[in-house]
Amino acid sequence: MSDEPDPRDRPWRLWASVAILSVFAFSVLFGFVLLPVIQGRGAGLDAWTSICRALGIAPGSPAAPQPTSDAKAQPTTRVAWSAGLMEALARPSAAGATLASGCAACHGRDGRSVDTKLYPDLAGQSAAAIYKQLYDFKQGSRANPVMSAMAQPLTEEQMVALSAHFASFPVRAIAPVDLAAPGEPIERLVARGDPARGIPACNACHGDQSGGPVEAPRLTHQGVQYLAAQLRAFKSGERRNDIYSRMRSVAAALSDGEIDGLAAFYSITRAY
Amino acid sequence: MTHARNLTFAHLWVAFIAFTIALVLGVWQMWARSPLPAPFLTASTYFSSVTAHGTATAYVLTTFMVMGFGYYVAETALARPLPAPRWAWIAFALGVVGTLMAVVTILTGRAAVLFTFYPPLIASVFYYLGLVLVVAASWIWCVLMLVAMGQWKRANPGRPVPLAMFATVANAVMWLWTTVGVAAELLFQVIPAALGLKAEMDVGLSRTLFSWTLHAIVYFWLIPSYIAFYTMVPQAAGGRLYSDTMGRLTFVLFLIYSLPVGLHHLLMDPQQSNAFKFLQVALTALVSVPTLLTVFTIGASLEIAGRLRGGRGLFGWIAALPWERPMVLATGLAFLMLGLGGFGGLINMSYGMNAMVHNTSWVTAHFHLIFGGTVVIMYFAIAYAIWPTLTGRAAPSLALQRLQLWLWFIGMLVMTLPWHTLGLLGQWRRVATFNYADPIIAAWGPWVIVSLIGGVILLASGLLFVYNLLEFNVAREPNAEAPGALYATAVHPPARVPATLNGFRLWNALVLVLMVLAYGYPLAQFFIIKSPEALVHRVDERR
Amino acid sequence: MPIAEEGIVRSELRWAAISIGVVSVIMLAIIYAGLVHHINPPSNIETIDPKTLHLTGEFTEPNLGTRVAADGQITSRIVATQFTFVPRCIVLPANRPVTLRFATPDVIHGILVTGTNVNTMIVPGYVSQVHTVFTRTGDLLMPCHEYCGLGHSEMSATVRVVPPGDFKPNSQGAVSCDAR
Amino acid sequence: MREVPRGAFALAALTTGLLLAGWLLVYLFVFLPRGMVS
Repeated sequence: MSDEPDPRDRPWRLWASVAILSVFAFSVLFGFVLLPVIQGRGAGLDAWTSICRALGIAPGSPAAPQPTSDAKAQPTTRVAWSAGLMEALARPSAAGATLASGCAACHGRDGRSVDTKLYPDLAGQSAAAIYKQLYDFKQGSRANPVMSAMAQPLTEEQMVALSAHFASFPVRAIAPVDLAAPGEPIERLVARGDPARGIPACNACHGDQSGGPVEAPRLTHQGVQYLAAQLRAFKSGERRNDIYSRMRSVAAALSDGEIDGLAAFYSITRAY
Repeated sequence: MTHARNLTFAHLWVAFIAFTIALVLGVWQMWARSPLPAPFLTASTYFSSVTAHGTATAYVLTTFMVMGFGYYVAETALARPLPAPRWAWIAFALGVVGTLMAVVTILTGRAAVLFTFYPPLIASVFYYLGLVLVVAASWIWCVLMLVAMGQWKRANPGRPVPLAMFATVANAVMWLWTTVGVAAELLFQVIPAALGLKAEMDVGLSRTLFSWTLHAIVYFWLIPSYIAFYTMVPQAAGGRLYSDTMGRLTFVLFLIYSLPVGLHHLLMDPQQSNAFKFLQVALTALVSVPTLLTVFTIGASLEIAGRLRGGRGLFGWIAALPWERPMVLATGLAFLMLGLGGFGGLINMSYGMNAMVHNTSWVTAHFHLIFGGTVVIMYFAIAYAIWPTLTGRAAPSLALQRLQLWLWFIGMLVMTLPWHTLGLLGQWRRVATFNYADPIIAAWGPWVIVSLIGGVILLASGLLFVYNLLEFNVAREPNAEAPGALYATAVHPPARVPATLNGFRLWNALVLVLMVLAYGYPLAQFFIIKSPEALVHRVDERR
Repeated sequence: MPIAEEGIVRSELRWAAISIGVVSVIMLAIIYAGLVHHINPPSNIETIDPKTLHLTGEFTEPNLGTRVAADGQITSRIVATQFTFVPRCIVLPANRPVTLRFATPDVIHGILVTGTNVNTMIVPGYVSQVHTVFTRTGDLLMPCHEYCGLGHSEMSATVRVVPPGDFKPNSQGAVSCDAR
Repeated sequence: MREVPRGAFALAALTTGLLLAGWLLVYLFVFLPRGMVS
């Protein structure tokens, strides 16, 4: 480039550097030192603590004491999610197939429930959803006379293998059931929820492209009675293994008619 | 005008098609969130529409406008053919393919993550690859601009680079600096997660990387409008540019101060410390200086024009200005919107005061006024000014052009003024359906309808703009002016300009120093404290 | 002969000085708010693993909502999760310093309380914290103001600010909306 | 154009003054009454 160093440039270079360094010095003086120290004095913090907090080296605000908590952990579910677990759940394995024979009596060999009124379909269900329910049955966060006993002997690796195995099956084709069409208010709840009651759209979590919570199960292809029974269990609080009472707070706001309507909607809907 | 004619034509038409789509979606969104029932409304359609509206305006309209106008300036201001036009067409193709990839993924509802991506929400990988292609296209454009300036300087040793080209290259240098942030976030975090290679992400790091890009990108959009202010408006008004040196300094100040200030988008984030937020707020305060300088310099240039046309007294020159010319009218309206939007911006940037307005409609009003208002109305004015050169025909009807500009100004004010009040009342952003049964929200209903009316006026103005461009094809009189005639001459045309104001070596060094000081620790902390990662939540595949 | 070049540069530099002066007044007002009213943005570099947030002590379900600690410090802990706040209604006294702590087990959320300066993003991996003093009483709206998925529009909670006299914690120091 | 453009200077000063006054008004009468946050 043809810009040889030109004596007339020196002032520009000088002024530019001075301007920037002075702004930086001003900000460091106030932002890093004066503001934290004076604020800290008001909150009974020594200068060093408040400067560390202002710099983000220590947690807390330089202007207020940090609250403490000695609460004991009482989780509603003990599942500990991790990247490794999610990757394992995405890989079906042979071990899962052999274990699955024990579940065929109710859930069917390929995950298609022998009686959809009582036992949920597992074929094509989200692996994370199956794993969480198995884990909760084993830990007692969710109780069921049959499933609690079935889950007890399983190790975590076995539960992962079983979940990945059933999730790998294609979803059952919908048998033509002569259920009455659920009607517009139900479809509005599914697609838009009800802001007045703070109910999010069901498909915000259960829909296909929703990006909702990791353990939210697929609801399509389940039996009408099974879905309605689970919703009522959440509403009564009999079932309480949903993390941070997500389903309990929604179910509590639903009327009985809506519970039956939503169960009917999802049982006859192929893909949503 | 050799290669640039078709290149500029192609780029600007892609930009204005994306603009029209985004405009229609924008008005539907305003209808959807108003108390009036709107069709096709579900959470999925609304947030896919917001993603499309943002992607079309922030990535497609702007990048193609900057590239198209850059090619036009490179050929007409430097008065020499564009180097390597083949690469310019390759870049154009990359950009169009990338845009189509992004649009298709959004339309199939597999990219409802909005155009600012909210990791750990992850969309289909094709949405991100589409945006990477558009950014890659813009990088090729940056190289072409640098090469064009380098060739010109070798052919004209010692002479100052024409201001329009100097500003375009300043924009290209700033864009190369700023895309480092979003490129790092996409290539190292978001795309690996979208491909399923990673099941979790460091959200604090990705937000900080995106903030690196988030402010300088708005100046990347803004600089073509400022090029018009400095080089086309004084000429259109019949005056001279008050100070060429100050023009160069303004674009250099934009390059330096728009980069190390991204944290003012994260003032309400827990993972960045007070100290570095304060440092970047102080630097943000300096970003308003080049804009205030521009207000004075362009004001002085217009005063020269006004006096030449017989304007008397302190403000008599204002009335004497040729307001019937679209470029002059657009500038007046643009500065009014810049004042209102700038007022909103001063409050957004004020450290603790940001808590009053963060993620409320106040912020939406700020960037619609400055980007949607000042920047886009100057895009219209630039299009009206260069269309005669591109089509070889004179403008058929200035009256329709002026009407379109007025409609855009009025629509923008009617839409954004209620948003300021709603923002202070607490109306939050990106909402598909408001619960108008709630007493606090019910009070907002009438204001939302008023801003919807503003949106409808903007739609009418946007469609009239496209009509005005199409009308050139049926116009009969040939275009009179030469392309070079658009650029203003300064009161004192610079014979010699200090090397620092003719190249970017010093300014790149200062930007590097500032970025290390302002973003060094804020980025390093995520590797020092080993911050925990969040599970990926995919929005593109079956549950 | 038009105005001399020095005259132009001098007027521009004078205007630059005025611009920097205006901007400095704003910076001084910001510093004043920081020094006198102790106003800061809600920074809190306190990491917490979102994937096992529900297994921790502080953010376990029974410990959420408003608590008055032994030393009298009033803290309200709220979990922001896809598409509800837990609890959905909290009680806080007016005119007394209170602390709000937020955490998210899944994606980015954010809150503002209408009519107040309480505002913070809630980022997975960090505990968000806002110290404030409520100056007005009544049921204030606390919506999630950051896009967090398709249920974002319905995600909202209530902050019930009561006069200090009506703020009566129970034996464990807890105060909740329905109980009061 | 013989002397400094006083009209542009006055217009710019006016708008900048309005901006600063507006900022101070919002700062004093909207922001501060909403309570201390840190």
